[in-house]
This record gives sequence, C-alpha cells and structure tokens, in this order.
Amino acid sequence: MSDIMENPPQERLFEAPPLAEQERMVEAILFASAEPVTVAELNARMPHGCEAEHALEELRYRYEGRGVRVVKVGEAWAIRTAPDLGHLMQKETVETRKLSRAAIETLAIVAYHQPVTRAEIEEIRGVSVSRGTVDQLLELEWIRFGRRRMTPGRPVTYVVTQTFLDHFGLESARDLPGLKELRAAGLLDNRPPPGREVEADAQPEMFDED
Amino acid sequence: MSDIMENPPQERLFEAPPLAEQERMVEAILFASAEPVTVAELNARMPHGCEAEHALEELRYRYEGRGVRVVKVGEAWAIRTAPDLGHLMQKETVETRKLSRAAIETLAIVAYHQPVTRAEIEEIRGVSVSRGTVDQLLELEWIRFGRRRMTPGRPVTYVVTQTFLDHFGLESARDLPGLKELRAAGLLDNRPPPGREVEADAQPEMFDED
Amino acid sequence: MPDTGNVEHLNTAVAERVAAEALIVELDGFEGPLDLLLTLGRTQKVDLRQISVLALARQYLAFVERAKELRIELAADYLVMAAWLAFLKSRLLLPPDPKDEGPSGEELAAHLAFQLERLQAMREAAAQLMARDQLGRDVFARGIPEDVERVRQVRYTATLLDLMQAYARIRTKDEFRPFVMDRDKVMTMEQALDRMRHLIGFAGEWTDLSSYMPEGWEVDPERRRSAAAAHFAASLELVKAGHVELRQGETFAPIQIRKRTANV
Repeated sequence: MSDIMENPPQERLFEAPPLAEQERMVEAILFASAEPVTVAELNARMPHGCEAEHALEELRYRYEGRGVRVVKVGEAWAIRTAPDLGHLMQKETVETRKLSRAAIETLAIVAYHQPVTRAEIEEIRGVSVSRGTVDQLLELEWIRFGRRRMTPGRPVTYVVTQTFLDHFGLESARDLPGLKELRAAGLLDNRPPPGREVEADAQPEMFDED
Repeated sequence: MSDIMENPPQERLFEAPPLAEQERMVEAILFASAEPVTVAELNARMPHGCEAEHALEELRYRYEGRGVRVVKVGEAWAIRTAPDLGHLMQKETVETRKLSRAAIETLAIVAYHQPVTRAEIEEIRGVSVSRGTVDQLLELEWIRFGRRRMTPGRPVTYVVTQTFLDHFGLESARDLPGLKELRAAGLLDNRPPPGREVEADAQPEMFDED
Repeated sequence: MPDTGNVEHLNTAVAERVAAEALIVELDGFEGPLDLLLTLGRTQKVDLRQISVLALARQYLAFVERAKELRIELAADYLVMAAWLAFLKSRLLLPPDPKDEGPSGEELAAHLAFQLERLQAMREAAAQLMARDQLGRDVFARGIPEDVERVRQVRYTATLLDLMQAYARIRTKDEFRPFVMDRDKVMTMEQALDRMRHLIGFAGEWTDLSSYMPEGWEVDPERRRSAAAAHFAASLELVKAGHVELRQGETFAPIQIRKRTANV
C-alpha cells in the first residue's frame, strides 16, 4: 500500500483500469461488505491509479431507482436496500432494542448539539442522565467520546458516529432533519441561565469534528 | 405478508406489480437475505401475483458482466462477487519489520561461512538457533539448503540464495567485506556486552571443510 | 402576560386545581419538573414562545399544593422547582428593586421559556429522527457479507550494514578469546576442588599437598603458582567441610594433608 502511495504519478508502470472496470470493482467491494467502506479503503484495495470517488458517482447513478441503492455515510459508502421495499424483508432477525425515551432524547441532543457534555445534556433535559442511558448509546456505537472540552474539569464530550449516520440513513450530521431551522431559532445555542457567568469557550463549535 | 398469502388466487384484489418492480424486489431480497433464497421463498415474500422466476431471470441478465452476479446455489439464488474480482476481497497490509537480532546474526554466519550446518551456527553464536529463526530465513528465501555434510549424521548445510544477493546488492557472497575491512570500517570496535561469559570450549575448530 | 381580574382568577384557579389533580395521577410518567412544566405549558395551547411563565408558575404551584393535600410525597427536585417558581412569581409581580443586582424576573422567565422551548424542540427532533428509515427496520444491509480476507504481509528488512554489523558483533566476541587463551595458565579453586575430591579418598596418610598438583602444571612457574594457590584454597575448603586434616611443621614447610578418618 505504502509503495503505491510513494510512487509519484509519472512513474506509473501500469495504466489504471478503465472507469467501467473501476465501477465493477467498487460494486463488488461495496456489495461484499455489510459495513460502509471508506473511499480511502476502496482506493487501497483497487489497483494502482484507480479513482474510487469517480467510480462511486457512476455507480450511485446506475443504481438510482433500483432495489438497492448506493448511499453515502460520512466519508464512507454502502449499498442498502431501497426504503420502499423494507416491508419485503424478514424482520425477525433484526429486533432493534427498544430504546427508552431518555435514550432517544439523549441521542437527539448529542446529534444536534455535538460535541456536547453530560452536564449540557442534563441542562437541556432538566434531569440527570443515567449512566445506563449513555452506556446503551455507546454500546450501540451510535455515540462516542469526542474531544474534551477546554473548560474547568475538562469534561468529555459526546459526538455521534458513522454507525449512527448509517443507521438513520444520513450522509452527515449536517443532514439531520430540521437542523437549520433549530439553529436559526437559536435553539441549539448553549445559553446559560441568567446571572451565571458565561465561560469563555463553553460555546462549542458545532460539528467541528466532522 | 401473511394476509397476502392467505388470499386465494381467485380473490385477487390488486394487479401484480409490473415486472420492473418485481425485479427490484428480487434484487432487494437477494441482497439482504442472510442465505440464498429459493424461488418459492421469493414468491412467498413478494406481493401476490408476482412471478419471481421471471423477475429473477431479468435480474440475472441485468447483472451480467457487472461486479456482482446473480448465481444459483443449489436450489436457491444469491448475489455473489464476480469471480474475476475475487482478488479485491483481500485486504493486503504490508508491515515492514526489522529482522530480529538472532535472524540477522544467523544470516550473517551463513553468508560468511557457507555452507554451514546448524551446529556450526550455534557454535559461532554461542547460543542455540531456534527453528523459527532458520525457518524465517528460509521463508524469506534468503537462505536455502546446501549439500549435506559428509560427517556423521550427514547434517544439512545452509547457503545464501540469489534473492539474498539481490536484496543486499551483492554479486556473490565472496564480495562480503572480510574481517579486516570490517575493522577498517570501524565495525569491529564494539565490545561484547559486559557480563557475557565466553566459555573456553565454545572455541571450535571451524570451517574445516572450507 | 395579561393579568386577570379577580373572578377570572378564581375560575382559572379552580381549573388549575383540577388539572393539577389529573397530572398527579400520572406523576410517575414525568421526567422531572422541567418535563412537568412542559406538559403544563402545552395546556396553555399557545406557541411556547408566547407562553405565560407567570401562569405556568401558578399552575405548577397549584400542582404542588394539590400533591400536598393528597399527601403525595414529591421528590426533592419538584419542591426545589416550586420554591424557585414562587420566587420567580414574586419577582414578576413586584416592581423591580433597584438595589437588587441579580437578574430580573423577565430575564429568568425568558430563560425558563427558552429551556422549555428547547426541550420541546429536542423531543420533536428525536421523534423525527426515530421516524426516519432505520437500518435493519426499513433499510437493509448485505445479508451475506463476504469476508474480506486480511492478508497481512510482513516484509522484513535488513541492510548490508545490519548484516556486517551482526557479523562484526559475533567476530568481536571471538576476538575476546585471547583472554580465554590466557586463562589456560589459570587453575580455579573449583577445578582443584574437583580433582581433590576424587583423590582424597586415597590419602589415608599425611601427604604433601604439592603431590596433588596435576601433571604438566609444575614446570611453568605461572601455572604452578596458580595450581598451588588453587589446591591450597581447595584443601581449606575440604577442611572446612570436615573431609581432611591439614598440617604444616613450620613456616614455609611443606603443607601436608590426609583424609579425616575419625569423622562422623
């Protein structure tokens, strides 16, 4: 792999396969994987000189309107069944764990306010967040630890994951439903209660990790 | 689904979906199923009036020459990677590692004293040579078996290979710098680590055959 | 927040008490005071942005009072909220005290309204999120993923320099051997002891220690010295162990040795 990267383009010994062939390769790799595959990994697995990004666009176009779709998940790509055909699938194997209301709300708060600290989640919900709730979301790999906040106590923050995006069919956290409206309405602001000092950098940059 | 199945054919309320739609359904079902699916199962899962067999033929035709194919597995059907792309299902990671001290010393002894038996290598190094070390060098194709020594037990000897010479940029093993040159190059100045006893009788009569 | 006339106030008070009682029934369903406040706020049937915080505070306090009458134990945070709302209510109703530096009643009310609106917004967002097509429910991944075989190729490297240094290392070890060669003129006490242990069984009579010296060590003075010293030290060891007796007639006289028979 490293060899490939070290070779400057002008020293290419072989021509890259034609785009149609690259598309077939991307198709095969995406079909074979249940998990989204990153562009970097596609390029690494395909022959030297291939441009997965380009082939992906072609492939995505080709599958439009078909029974399966090529979808983008963060920096990765996956093939998923078309949502309108979900009723044909056998669901007995799926059995999504029932999430508590607390867990669902906590998840939404992490998604819309990320990176967010536990204290901020509690402030928004008005109740303390139980360890189990956060653990459940971590276990589902829907949230993960982000960078620590540079405020006293250096609290950990939570952000949503690629698995979360994949699960809810989102290309990125920016595509969350109603995100723009919520932001415009100031509802994603970290507004401290009046009378309390505003910490200089308590105002998080949204989605700066994406 | 069960409702649909319970309806006897003569009571059809709806037209069967168009063939293109049926093809989409077959595509999605084959993609998502954990096991190959029989035509009977397809028909059972698709809306009433569908003809999976026909849709399957269409789908199979559509995937001809693509990165994945619709293949028959026993009596059932599945989507599989095109055989010519099987090599993409491997993820190669190349790790570069330094050869261990034992291996490099053993290699050096073979290079300078070839053909040499394992017992002789052990005598020179003063420690036993593990099977793994020799195997590793054989696997790297840097050493190979030479002729057997015509002494009791007829021990095998080791010699260096062309691959070895290529790797180290040598014309022949005779090009290796001798002790004098090593000394001149300042390579002989290192003293053995203190505390390492040299046994008096580790001094063998070496290389009597060379 | 239009305040009400007395009659109207009485009517709302009754309505609030009825509402409070209804809420108490489902108290377990609330996730804390903010959740309860949000539910109360919704009964105002207005956009949360135009909510009357004063009315909300009244509703909440009525709820807490009703709970008290019904002898229902409320969790501490409900009571804390009640105290805070009572404070807020007084702030909103009384003319502002110019000496007070804290936030005004309006500011506090605005923040509470913001909190309620934000919580409501997050609930709606959560509902929208859960209503999306979900993987494994509406959308499906590949059922038979083909395992990607991980081929880990380890490439070992060594340079010619490594090779030469390794060889030099080994050969330097050999070059140390001259020191070993020197030691062929040295006999250790262990070596002497080893010899004497075997020979001592035959020494019933007093024998000169020098006669125990090994052959070939008596000519070369260096070797003789070393062997003599080693044997003397060894014989002392044997005495200590109770195997032999040792004697010397006078200074520089020959040292004599014999097996100790009377032992045990």
